[in-house]
Amino acid sequence: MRYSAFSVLKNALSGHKGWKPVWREPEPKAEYDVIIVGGGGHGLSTAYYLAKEFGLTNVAVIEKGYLGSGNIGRNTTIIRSNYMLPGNERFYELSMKLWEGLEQDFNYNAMVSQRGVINLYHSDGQRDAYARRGNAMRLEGVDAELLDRKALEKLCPYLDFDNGRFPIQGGLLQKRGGTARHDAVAWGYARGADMRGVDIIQNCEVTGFVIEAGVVKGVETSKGTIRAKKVGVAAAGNTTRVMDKAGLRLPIESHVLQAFVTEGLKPIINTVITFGVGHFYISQSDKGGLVFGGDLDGYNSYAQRGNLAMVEHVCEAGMAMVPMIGRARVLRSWGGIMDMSMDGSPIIDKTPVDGLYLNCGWCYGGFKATPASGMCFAHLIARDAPHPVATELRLDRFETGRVIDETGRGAQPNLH
Amino acid sequence: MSNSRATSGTGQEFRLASGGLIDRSQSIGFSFDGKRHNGHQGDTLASALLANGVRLVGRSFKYHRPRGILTAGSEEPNALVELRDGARREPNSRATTTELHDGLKARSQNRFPSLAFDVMGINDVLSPFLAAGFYYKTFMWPAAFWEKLYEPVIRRAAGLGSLSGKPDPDSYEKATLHCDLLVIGAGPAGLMAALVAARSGARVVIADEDFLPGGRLNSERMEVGSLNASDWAAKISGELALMANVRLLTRTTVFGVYDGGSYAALERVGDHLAQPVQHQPRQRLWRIIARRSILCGGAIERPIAFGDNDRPGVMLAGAVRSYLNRHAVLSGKAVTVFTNNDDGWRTAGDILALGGKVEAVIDPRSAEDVSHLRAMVGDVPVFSRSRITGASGSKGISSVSVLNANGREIRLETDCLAVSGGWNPAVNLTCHMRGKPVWNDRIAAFVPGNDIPAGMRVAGAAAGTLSTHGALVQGSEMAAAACAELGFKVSKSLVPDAEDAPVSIQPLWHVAESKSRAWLDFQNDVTVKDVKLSHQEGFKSVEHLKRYTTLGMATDQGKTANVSAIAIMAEIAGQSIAQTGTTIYRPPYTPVAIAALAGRMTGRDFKPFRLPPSHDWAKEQGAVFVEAGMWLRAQWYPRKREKTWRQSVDREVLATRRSVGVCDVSTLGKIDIKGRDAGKFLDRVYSNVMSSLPVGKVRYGLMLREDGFVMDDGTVARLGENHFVITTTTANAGLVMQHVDFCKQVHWPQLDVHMVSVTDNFAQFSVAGPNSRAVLRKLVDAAHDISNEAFGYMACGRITVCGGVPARLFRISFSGELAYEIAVQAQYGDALIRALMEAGREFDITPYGVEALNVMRIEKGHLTGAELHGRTTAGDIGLGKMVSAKKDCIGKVMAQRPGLTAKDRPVLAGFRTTKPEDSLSAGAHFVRMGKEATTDNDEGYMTSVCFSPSLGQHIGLGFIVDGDTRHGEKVRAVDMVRGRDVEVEICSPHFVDPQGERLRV
Amino acid sequence: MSEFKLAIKTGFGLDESIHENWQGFSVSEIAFPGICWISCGKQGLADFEKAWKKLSGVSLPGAGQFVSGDDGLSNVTIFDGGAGQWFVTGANASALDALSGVAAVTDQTGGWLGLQLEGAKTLTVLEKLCGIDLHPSVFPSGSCARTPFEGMAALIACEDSKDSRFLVLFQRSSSRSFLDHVRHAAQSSCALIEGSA
Amino acid sequence: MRIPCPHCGERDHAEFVYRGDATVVRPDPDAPGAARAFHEFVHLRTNPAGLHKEHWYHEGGCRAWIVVERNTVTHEVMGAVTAEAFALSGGLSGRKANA
Repeated sequence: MRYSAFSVLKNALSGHKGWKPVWREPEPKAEYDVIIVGGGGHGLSTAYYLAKEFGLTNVAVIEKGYLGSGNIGRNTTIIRSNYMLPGNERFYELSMKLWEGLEQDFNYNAMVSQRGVINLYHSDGQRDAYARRGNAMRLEGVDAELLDRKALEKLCPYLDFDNGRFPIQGGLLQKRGGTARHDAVAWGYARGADMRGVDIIQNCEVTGFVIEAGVVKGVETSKGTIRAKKVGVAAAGNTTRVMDKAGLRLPIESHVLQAFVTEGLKPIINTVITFGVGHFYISQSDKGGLVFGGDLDGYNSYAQRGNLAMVEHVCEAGMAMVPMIGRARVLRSWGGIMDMSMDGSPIIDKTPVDGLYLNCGWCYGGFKATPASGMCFAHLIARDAPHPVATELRLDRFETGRVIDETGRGAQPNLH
Repeated sequence: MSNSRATSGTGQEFRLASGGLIDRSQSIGFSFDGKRHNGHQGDTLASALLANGVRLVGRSFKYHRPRGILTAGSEEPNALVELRDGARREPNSRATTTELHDGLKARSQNRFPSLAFDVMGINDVLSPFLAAGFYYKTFMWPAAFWEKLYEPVIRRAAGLGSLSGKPDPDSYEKATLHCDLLVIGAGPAGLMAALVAARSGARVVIADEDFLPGGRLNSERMEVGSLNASDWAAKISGELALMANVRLLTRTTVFGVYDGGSYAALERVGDHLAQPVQHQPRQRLWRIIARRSILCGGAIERPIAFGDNDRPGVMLAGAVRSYLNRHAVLSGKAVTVFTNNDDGWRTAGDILALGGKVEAVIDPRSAEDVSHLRAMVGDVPVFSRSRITGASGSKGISSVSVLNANGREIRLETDCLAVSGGWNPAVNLTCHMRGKPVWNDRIAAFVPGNDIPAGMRVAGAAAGTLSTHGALVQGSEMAAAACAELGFKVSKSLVPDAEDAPVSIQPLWHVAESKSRAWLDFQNDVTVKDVKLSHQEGFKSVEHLKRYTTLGMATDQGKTANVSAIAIMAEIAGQSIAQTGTTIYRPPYTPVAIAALAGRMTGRDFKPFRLPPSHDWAKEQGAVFVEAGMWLRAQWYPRKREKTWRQSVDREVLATRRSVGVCDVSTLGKIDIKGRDAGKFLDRVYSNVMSSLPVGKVRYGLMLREDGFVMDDGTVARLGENHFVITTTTANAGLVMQHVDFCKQVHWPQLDVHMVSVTDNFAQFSVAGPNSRAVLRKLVDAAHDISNEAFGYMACGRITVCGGVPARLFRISFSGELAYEIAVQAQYGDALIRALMEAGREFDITPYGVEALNVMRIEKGHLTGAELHGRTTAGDIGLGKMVSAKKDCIGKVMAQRPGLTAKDRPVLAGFRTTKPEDSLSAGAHFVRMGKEATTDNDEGYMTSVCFSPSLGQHIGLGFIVDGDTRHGEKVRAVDMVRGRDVEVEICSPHFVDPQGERLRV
Repeated sequence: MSEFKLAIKTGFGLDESIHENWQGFSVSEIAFPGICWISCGKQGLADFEKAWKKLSGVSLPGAGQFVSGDDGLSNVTIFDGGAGQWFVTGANASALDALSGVAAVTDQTGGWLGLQLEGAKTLTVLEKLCGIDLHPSVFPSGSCARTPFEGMAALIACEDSKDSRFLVLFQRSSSRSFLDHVRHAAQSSCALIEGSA
Repeated sequence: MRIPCPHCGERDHAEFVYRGDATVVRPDPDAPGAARAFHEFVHLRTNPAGLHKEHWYHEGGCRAWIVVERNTVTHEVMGAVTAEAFALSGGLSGRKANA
């Protein structure tokens, strides 16, 4: 059913009896054209675009838990396309453009809020590095502004400009960046895919791949064997666990990233801000909670929870950046499992197994990539060729040395 | 008694004349929404408000429904207020845990213009349009309206209290405690556990969130042993407080469980005062490392959902008891009790015992099931097989509707309804490591499962043991078991007698016959209908339910709501509660201020300052300082009449190049390397050969990462056959130390190499310029010949200065001039800079800061982190030949990957302006003349720029495709974010003295 | 002979060592005539042990311990600093010349400094600075450990658990931040005795 | 999380720097196929959900690189040895932490 002001009105007056399930709960068919492993944001958006853009509707999304149970439901909801290296920037900008039209496209309000994203700089060197990045964005036609201290003070007067250990000199602003309501993104894509005939199969775990003579023929699941002409894996956080079953060793480590939300507060943080000398970023949600996070805990983990040292570290940086949040109380902390790749950038590529496609390595940037990841993965699966903006997101780039290393930390996943 | 009289009272007319754990001799004045009231020592804000007849205390999040006090603890969803004034304003503070202090100011929140009349109350009228998830289905047309109109309105309506917007004036601190046993909660189970463990000699920490230890013992009329329950609690906690091996922390909430027996607790040191005592923190974060723990956190009572069950005056039965017994406050003049379990009846019994009035007891169970309880309530009407379907009175209930056993609806006048739907063990902490609680039919609640954190045990109500005696016994047993595991001898403790009633409950989650909305999550306004709608639309998993309806996402995290909602979802879905499961419990148990988690490491104390040895001297000179990592370095030394930093820096550069300058370079990382295999080791960590370096010589070294990119650069000085000292960049000092330790310990443990950082040990100054030798000659003891012949370019050695002070001298140059670096132990650093300045006076010696240092190194084409940013190869910086073909080194193999040797990689070049008025900026990208500025035409980027006083123009370093072969070509340096587009000429990166002649004189 | 003389500054950049008294707690800067770091591989351990004993008159400490002596070298203390590593206070590198063939000795006199913390409140103060367990049952007299204080490298040693006397070694460049943290921890634990600072 | 440093005893993990998989060994640079071997050494990881042998550096303490065996799902630490001992023994002795 289509959502509209009218449908809301009509249902309000009829006791909400008219609302239909947002998605079906189908039993798996024996065979599909395409199976997507992973019913998170990327898997669902891939299915959505396969159906909508590439006309492939005989598609199943297989999810071991409830749909949207992965990182799509436990991130800090930031969207942005402020990358420096072309291999990333074009891809993330496609994502940004898709965000901008998403609600109209899938008729679901994902509350995309282009409140701006600012990266603070504290030294001349950092300013110049941001200038390089901002210029790279502008060369690509993406908006970027280098704010000096005065301009930044106007925008965010509450920052601790002077008293901090590392005075704030300015920031790199992407006005089109912002936030979106994370769960709604998963639900919107799921609903859109379901409406177009995609089977979303929840509570169904993939236990193996059916591979015959080097060609994928389907997957083994807790609900039996399901055959498919092509299989795409979008299981970031658990990529290794899934791809182990296909015998692939990957340039991926799983790491935990914690995030935090405070009690609801009246509006006070008007944008998304990232600290430049500690690990901290913050925004305020539609519900009033301050949503913030910092760095990875730093060790391999599949536990979806972190430790106290990082909680303290993040809050120290937060207080150093914006001390007025001190009396706001952290309501909840959680951890998500990040697919950390060896250069900090994602992978959307074929694998050595014919018909088996891989979408992984999203590090802590998977949420903002959701639309483009789905679009590009769908393109790759449908056309057997990479989408023009995703040509560098290759699996073999580590072996060839054509890495996309935004931070310059090298092959040390927990430092990206 | 009428509702209006109840709320207009000023003289604590709901306070009993005697009893309770309050000090009536101490009257405490406070205000709520500007109105003044009095309470007593021992009151919480909630108990004092109730004593004064204040029932309407807040508005809900979404519908702005009037709300009163529901609970007597930290699980409170309704009674949230803004406390204090100015920068100390604290939104969303629970009145139920706020200790009353003199002058306390509290304000209701989320209402406009006033609590009693809130225009946003319109949301309640509009609620049919605002059902669960409504916003996902609308506000999409026209597209532009979302951000311009809808979203701002939603944002303003949302949120609860407000922050002050000012930095917090209070201080915070952190501390660490180690113990054998951590007891979480000081109720009957906790006190007993702590006592048993303490007597065994174990080191015990016992923490309770309340200011008064005892837990429910302080809220119940019962005896423990021969004592009044609260007296027993006082006695035991008093005994514990005196034991040397016990740490009793009150006002301390253990809010998180972390790995390896680590717990986080928040102590509210000064929250019960108007402001913290001088030098005392407001709150203290405890990191508790416990070998074992016992969770004795009690249980949380849950409401029963029925029509308008959120009205002020509808309270939990246990809370009514707490206010009655502990604070001597009657929550109503005529209280009705609605309970599905035996425990709720105690409320009626206690009210009667203290002379209050009970209107009726309503119980859904059969007359037989409740027959054993009737004696407790004397002649109070009892309605068995009955339920409440609705409550009237928007700002305080005045009556309730009872559906009796015959199916008839009866109206009862009442100003307080005490509800008990049973007790949920506070399992939260058992789930912080992803443990899952299990359903227990006997008590109709979730209890801790088998996957609780390692080292933890659970006792008392938290474990589902709901009788007092049971809690005492279990506390004792768990402590004994934990202590025995740790090797402590536990002597038999006699557990005192106490109430030991079995649990009798008939689950009742919601009253289906209710006509109006039945509320589950009071704060976020989630009703039974919302749960149904969630299911209807396919949001069936508990996580979907939570996320779609926002159930349990408010400041109380659904402590009173979640289990009921899960049960209702189970009912609708036709599955068991066990199958339905719970959402994940996450830290913190109760919300914790960000400032408390940050502690002292904020503001100026965010990171320690590292100060180079000349810092005090530089300060005397009026230097401007800049942060360089942890270091604070002199940036330049302004002189009178210099108006801009450029004037100072230009002067420092020119003076150095003309005569002599001095700069503190102690911040460079320095690693001392000794051992028979030191040379061999350095060959492996540097790309070039070091083992061939003669003693007394220095060599530039390039260090690669194993992935083949440049990691760092620096100098290697050989001070002896088996003794080297290497330098690293300031920024990478720690990383390189880590790296060389890794290489030694992991890759080549068999090598005889010993490494230690000596960065802090040395004060090291660069003395640069044509007169540098002349200056040094005045300081270096005569025994040491530092002439060009004896101590040539790249020489190093141990010398003595100023009459025998040991020093090291290195003839190395970052500036491109004849230069030395001289190092003495740091305690001499201050004296050495003064001596250098004194000795150099005749040569007009000039101290220079990092800006001038940067200018000179750009003029010379030397590199820093701006160029060595982790993505450059040796080839990119023109040093491909420095990767020795003769030997292996870290990174050598991977440096040969095609991506690292590709022709299209931008390589280092110099850049100069073509017009004198132009200036350059780092971060600009290079585009061929006449080409459009697009990614496809992007040829590279500028990394470092400066105005070169030596050349009289702006120059820069950067990377550009084929930069080594395009000298003389002009390109655009496009800096769109600064609005610049400058023509530059590609040139050699060595602007000054490219042949290096000045170095060798 | 140079006309210039180089005077020494303390670890806090002053001419004299600091000493501060609090209620139940005192802080005194210890000016060591020398501090060295010693490293020795497993193979050379026996030789080093012999040479050390001969030179200093004291034996090598076990893991997590320190030993002091006054026989061979005057007022010397050797602290365990890790596998095959030791810190020595009371001697500079030239005083340890005799070890040159058997171990790597690096003078760190300029790099490290010491504070002695003493008094009944010392453990309360240290709870706020140090993350390891310093309870006398776990960290008795003669114990030492390398562990960071508020992110700064440090070595803590219990000189006398009865008197609650501890020695902390830490690095010179961040000494003022280190002292700030000690003072703050003292401030919230016990009052400053006027005029002592 | 508590890491049992073989020399210093159990310490909070914040005293340590994490590096990663300790089972990958630097290949022989002169052996045939070194390029591929180094790629695997530097980039490819088993990344197990379960027991993991990993390098930690006791930066805040004795500055030893150690090999910790830890469960990446539960974070339970099974034991630790120095990197040197690990290299010599070719594995962990199975010493239990938190005993």
